[in-house]
Amino acid sequence: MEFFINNVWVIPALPLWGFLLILFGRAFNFYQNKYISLALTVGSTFIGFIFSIFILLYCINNPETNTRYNILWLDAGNLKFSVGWLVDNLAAMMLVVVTSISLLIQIYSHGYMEQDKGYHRFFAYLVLFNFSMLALVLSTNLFQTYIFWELVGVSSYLLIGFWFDRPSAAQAAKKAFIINRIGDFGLLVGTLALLFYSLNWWTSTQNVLLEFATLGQAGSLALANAGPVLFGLLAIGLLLGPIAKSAQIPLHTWLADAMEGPTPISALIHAATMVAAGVYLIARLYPVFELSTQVMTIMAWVGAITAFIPATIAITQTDIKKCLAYSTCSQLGYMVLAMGIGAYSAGLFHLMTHAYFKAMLFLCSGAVIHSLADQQDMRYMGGLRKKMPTVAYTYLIGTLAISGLLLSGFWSKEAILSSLYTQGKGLLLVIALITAFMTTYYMFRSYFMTFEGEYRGKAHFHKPSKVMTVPLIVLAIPSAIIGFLFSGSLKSIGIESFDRFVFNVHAIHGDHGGLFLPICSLIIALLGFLLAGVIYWDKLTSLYCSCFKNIQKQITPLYKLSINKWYFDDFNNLLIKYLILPISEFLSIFDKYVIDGLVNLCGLSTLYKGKALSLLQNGNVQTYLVTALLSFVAIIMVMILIYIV
Amino acid sequence: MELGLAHYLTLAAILFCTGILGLIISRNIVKILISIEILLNAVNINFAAFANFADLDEAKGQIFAIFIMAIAAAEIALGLAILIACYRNRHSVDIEDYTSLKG
Amino acid sequence: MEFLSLNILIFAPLIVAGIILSPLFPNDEIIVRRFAKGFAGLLFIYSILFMIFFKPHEVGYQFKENIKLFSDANWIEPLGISLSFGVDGISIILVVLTTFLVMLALIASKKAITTKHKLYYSLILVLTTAILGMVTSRDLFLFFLFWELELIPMYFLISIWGTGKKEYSAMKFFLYTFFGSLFMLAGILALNYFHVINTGVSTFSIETLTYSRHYDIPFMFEALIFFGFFIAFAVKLPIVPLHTWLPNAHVDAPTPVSMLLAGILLKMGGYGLIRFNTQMLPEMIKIFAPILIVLGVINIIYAAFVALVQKDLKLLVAYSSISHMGFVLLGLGALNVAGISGAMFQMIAHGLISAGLFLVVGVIYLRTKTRTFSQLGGLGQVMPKAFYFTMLLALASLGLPLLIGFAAEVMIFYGAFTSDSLEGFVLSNQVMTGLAAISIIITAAYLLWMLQKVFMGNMFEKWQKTSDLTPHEAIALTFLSIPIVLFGLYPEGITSLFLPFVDNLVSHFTL
Amino acid sequence: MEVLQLLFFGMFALVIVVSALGAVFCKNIVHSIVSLVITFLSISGIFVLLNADFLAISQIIIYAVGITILLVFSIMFTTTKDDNNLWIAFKPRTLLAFVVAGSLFILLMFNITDKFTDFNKNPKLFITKAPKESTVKTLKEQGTTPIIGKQLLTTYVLPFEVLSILLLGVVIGAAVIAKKEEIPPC
Repeated sequence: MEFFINNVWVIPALPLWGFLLILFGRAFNFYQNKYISLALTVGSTFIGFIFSIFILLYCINNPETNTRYNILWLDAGNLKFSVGWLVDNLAAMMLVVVTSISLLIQIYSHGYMEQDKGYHRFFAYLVLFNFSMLALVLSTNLFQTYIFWELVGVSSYLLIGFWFDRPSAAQAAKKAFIINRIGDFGLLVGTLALLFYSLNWWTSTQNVLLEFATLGQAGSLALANAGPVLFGLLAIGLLLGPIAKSAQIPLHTWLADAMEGPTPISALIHAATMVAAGVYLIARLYPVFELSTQVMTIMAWVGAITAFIPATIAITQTDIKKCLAYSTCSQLGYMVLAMGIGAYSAGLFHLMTHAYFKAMLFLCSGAVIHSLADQQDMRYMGGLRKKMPTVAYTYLIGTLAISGLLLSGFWSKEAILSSLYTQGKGLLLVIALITAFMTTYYMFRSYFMTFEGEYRGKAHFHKPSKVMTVPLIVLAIPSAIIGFLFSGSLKSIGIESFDRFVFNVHAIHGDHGGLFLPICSLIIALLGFLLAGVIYWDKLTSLYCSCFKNIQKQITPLYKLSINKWYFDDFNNLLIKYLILPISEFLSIFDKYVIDGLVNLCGLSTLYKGKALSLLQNGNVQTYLVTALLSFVAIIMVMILIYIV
Repeated sequence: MELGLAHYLTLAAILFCTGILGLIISRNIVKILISIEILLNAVNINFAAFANFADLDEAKGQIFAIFIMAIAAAEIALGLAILIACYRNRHSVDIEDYTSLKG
Repeated sequence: MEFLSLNILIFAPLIVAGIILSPLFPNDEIIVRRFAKGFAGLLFIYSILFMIFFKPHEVGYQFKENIKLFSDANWIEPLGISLSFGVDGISIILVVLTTFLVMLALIASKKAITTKHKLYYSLILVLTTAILGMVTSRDLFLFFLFWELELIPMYFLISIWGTGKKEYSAMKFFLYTFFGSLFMLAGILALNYFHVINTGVSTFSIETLTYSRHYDIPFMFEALIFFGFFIAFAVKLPIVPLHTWLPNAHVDAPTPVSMLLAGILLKMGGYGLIRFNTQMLPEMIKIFAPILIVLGVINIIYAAFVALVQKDLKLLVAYSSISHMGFVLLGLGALNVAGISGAMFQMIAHGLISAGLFLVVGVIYLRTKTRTFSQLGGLGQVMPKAFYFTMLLALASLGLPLLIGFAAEVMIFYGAFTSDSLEGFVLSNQVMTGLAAISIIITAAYLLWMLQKVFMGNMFEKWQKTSDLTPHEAIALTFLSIPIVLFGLYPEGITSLFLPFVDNLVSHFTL
Repeated sequence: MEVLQLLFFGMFALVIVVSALGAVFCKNIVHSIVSLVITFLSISGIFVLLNADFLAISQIIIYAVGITILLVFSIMFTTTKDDNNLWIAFKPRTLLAFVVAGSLFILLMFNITDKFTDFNKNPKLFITKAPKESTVKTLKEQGTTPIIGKQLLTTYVLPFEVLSILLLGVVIGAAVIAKKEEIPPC
């Protein structure tokens, strides 16, 4: 077991090697066979997965694990940045989540991308992402996190823009990267500020700058040096990173557009791993955020709003992937909300469960889309349960899980809700419950529209291959049981609750609010299910006609708000169109006509002076002669005058 | 009143200034050449005068005057050749027509 | 070690230029190009040897040379001018960068240059001599001489082989740099003058004027000297608002010349700022650091915004150059080890990246005969290799971690943020750095926009037959990519060369 | 004797000045050439007064005959009827020419009349020196020709020879320049 802990660097190193091998192999055309790329990718991830499992087991057995190793990477003056690896319970959990989901999605991708001419490129990007994500998880310090934070960003950029010949994909990739850069900007400035306000302490006592293990002390020093206001700004800067990466409002718009990428990517990066990295970073930076209650409150409200608004948008989406994307956004909001109110373990727990079931949901949608020849609109689906039962039932499991109907989502969501309840955050609790209701509604809506009723599309249907369905089944298992597994009910057989598990990383206990809340949330979820069923399930639609027909007209404004995504995109476009670009245009014109104009004016004025003087040059030799002689006489005269005086 | 160096020099000065005047105000190119000859002659008078009053033993001034005469002959020959060549192109001896030097 | 002679390194290109230009040399394009290329390769290997035998921990010049032409006396003995050369921490790396980029520019010249081959290759080699002489001279006067010498081949390279308003651009470049260098000449002469009146000895030696200056120059004059140098380097770097020659020169210069212009010549501004303004006049730089930082931030943000709306591919890259050179100023203004090392690193990084970007622009222009964004699009489908290389370069340019641009930006941001060089100024270092950091968003925006417009999206029918990179171009880009990735992963490889120098430099003005 | 010299000088000088002005200001080019010839001849008289008999003869041969003939030929080649009307130019430069000529004359007169010596700190600029006895004797018997001849073939032999090369060059050059251009073969 020690072996795996000590050689944890293998986990990110293998994908890196995989990436390089595919890159050079393809660049010099050493091989054509698709299976070599696949084997390099899957093999590296599989070994990583084995390592991760052993590391997780080790961590479960030794809850105090905190192994660190640092290599000095950049050294200039008092700047000493290191990279390395840190294994503790949190990292172990993330490692397992990332490697297991990656592994399954890579296998699935083989089926999904087999016909694509960019197969090798796809897998190269995929291992690159794997490398970055795993290194991000293993980061020992904030600086390293920043490095891999950007690298996962760029992998995401590459994969969203995988089909770069589609204008919409190119646009979406660019948008994702730029919005993430806004977060990176905040993270960078926040990091620098944190470092600056505690610089003497770092340089005098620590070998590794910005190490997570000692971030708490540095944070309190920074608070003392900077004062609460500046410290708050600093923490908001740091928070900006997770806000962008985890698609929190107002930087969430890129996530829905990111669905332009291949569906396995949506599952892996934009649902399960990378977007959750924001929450992971919040967890890592928890000692800093904790110091400022205002920032925690801001975090909680950002989370709550993000849980709510995307949920309302998801209600009206007809694109199955967009619907899932907004659902992801909303669930990430849940996690940030949990973090913001101090429910540390609940947030991370939800991260883990969500990763599994959301990845599975996306893969299911991918299977559907693939089978229907790239049809993504749910209005042209329906009745697919009979044609692909495996996909339908796994999708149902995912739906139940995310709705909090007894499967894994129930446990994690319940943990968040009960924290809200015990801390007496009434308004936030109400928002969370409404969101839970909406979550159930739109998830079942998508399920019913896709799998129940009659087939409404025209596309020719072909069955998904085994490569694609097997990962679904495998993923369904953790989606169903992982919540229960770590809920603390199995303490007797040696599996501690998740709460206990992450306690060693950051000592905050989860709250338990008794039986009232679980029942309440179950009822709400059932209500959502019923509403969805009434409207969209053919077996219940008889009720719909009598009760709800008139309602639709009355809520038109709300409907419009929802279908237009609360006008966030339009607002951004306006901002760019009427603020950023005019500034740029103005500066560009200023540059061209004022600055360069002045320069050219200097040149022109010289030219015109020359022109004026050249009037003397009339071509007549005698004029030149008389000028010369006149000057000669004048000089002599002056000399005489000087002699006289 | 004794006839001295100054008289000759004055004569040469008058001649020189006349030459300059002619050089600048003439329009006919031939006349410009004539003015140049006048200038050179003024110089020759000076040389001869100095030779006579200061250095009659070696008469260096006269030798230089001879050189100047030779060069003047060369100059006028070339100048007139050039004039003829130019005239062939422009059909004019008016200096106002030759303004290729205009900037 | 005996075989390593800077004289050979510096003057061999000049001699080879003479050989190529001589009427005896065959006037055949292929022979001329291969000969020049082969020579540039040898020169690069030779310069690498210098780097290998360079002892980074010794402060001061190494491989010293002092050419004595006719007797034992220096070159112009009465004025104390000598033909002396040497390399130290900051010049060795620029020497290698120069030979490297000259080699690549010659490789990239195959398709870009179609006329007057002999003259072209010899001019490039003369330019090499000028640049190498500039970075290695240990004499101010010699530095100035090479500084001016560099203008002549550059003028002809732009005005003969350029496109568009090439004469205008070449003249603008020439006059602008010349304008700046006049101020530098005044500064050089003033330094010499004060040395003469204080010690009675006339000297232009950089070492003497830097380390053995035990007298005080009156404040006004020292400030004027500082600004004399500063204006010269500000034009070269370039600093807004003295930058307008750069877009013109870049757009109209042929591709290999653009590579050299962006890759090396802009670095001479940064080199000068470190060598003269910082090393020679430490008192002044402490006083005027706020100007450096403010101008740096203006450079970064302003040029980035301007780049955002450019409609011409090459103009965009040119403005991105200006923006990136702002980081050099910001790092220098920080006046600490991290900042100055970062500035130095940024010069190397930008030299490699911008050379690559200009090469790619040239590659596209060669095939499509246009650089307007509205005419381009979707080229990634027909030129995948070019697309990947451009992507790598663009990502490196926007400071992606583990590529070379990132280490530079991190050092500069860190240095500027933790510095206190703006003490007593209206805005603190932290605010200025924060402002500069906005550029990481804008830079990403315009570079990715460029990628999207040129390579992604729908393709025009007319580009269907566009061919991908030729082996020459691919080799040049691969060569460029190697250090970009290598030193991105392992920045110590470069920083270790100049860190002792920078340590020493900083220790002088913190005392 | 002195009075006679003075008388001759006055006469020649008057003729020179008047005819030189005539050469410059005559409207008809042929008139000005005639006037010029008179100038040249008078100048040779001045040379005689200056003990320069060789020069006087040369003056007549080269100027009054050779150059005049050249000028007349060139007029024949070039001048048409219209050109006969080319007189002086009435341009700003005409005015300036008078200013220049006048001020130049004043300057020269300053110099000649020793007014300059005050600020020249060199009181005797033009030292007049009496010739040796032998020279006077030679002059009386043979004129200046032996002196000049000896000098030219000893001290000034190199310029003398160079001059001959120059004249050769001029002969060829003038011929080449003035000859009609051949129509180049197509």
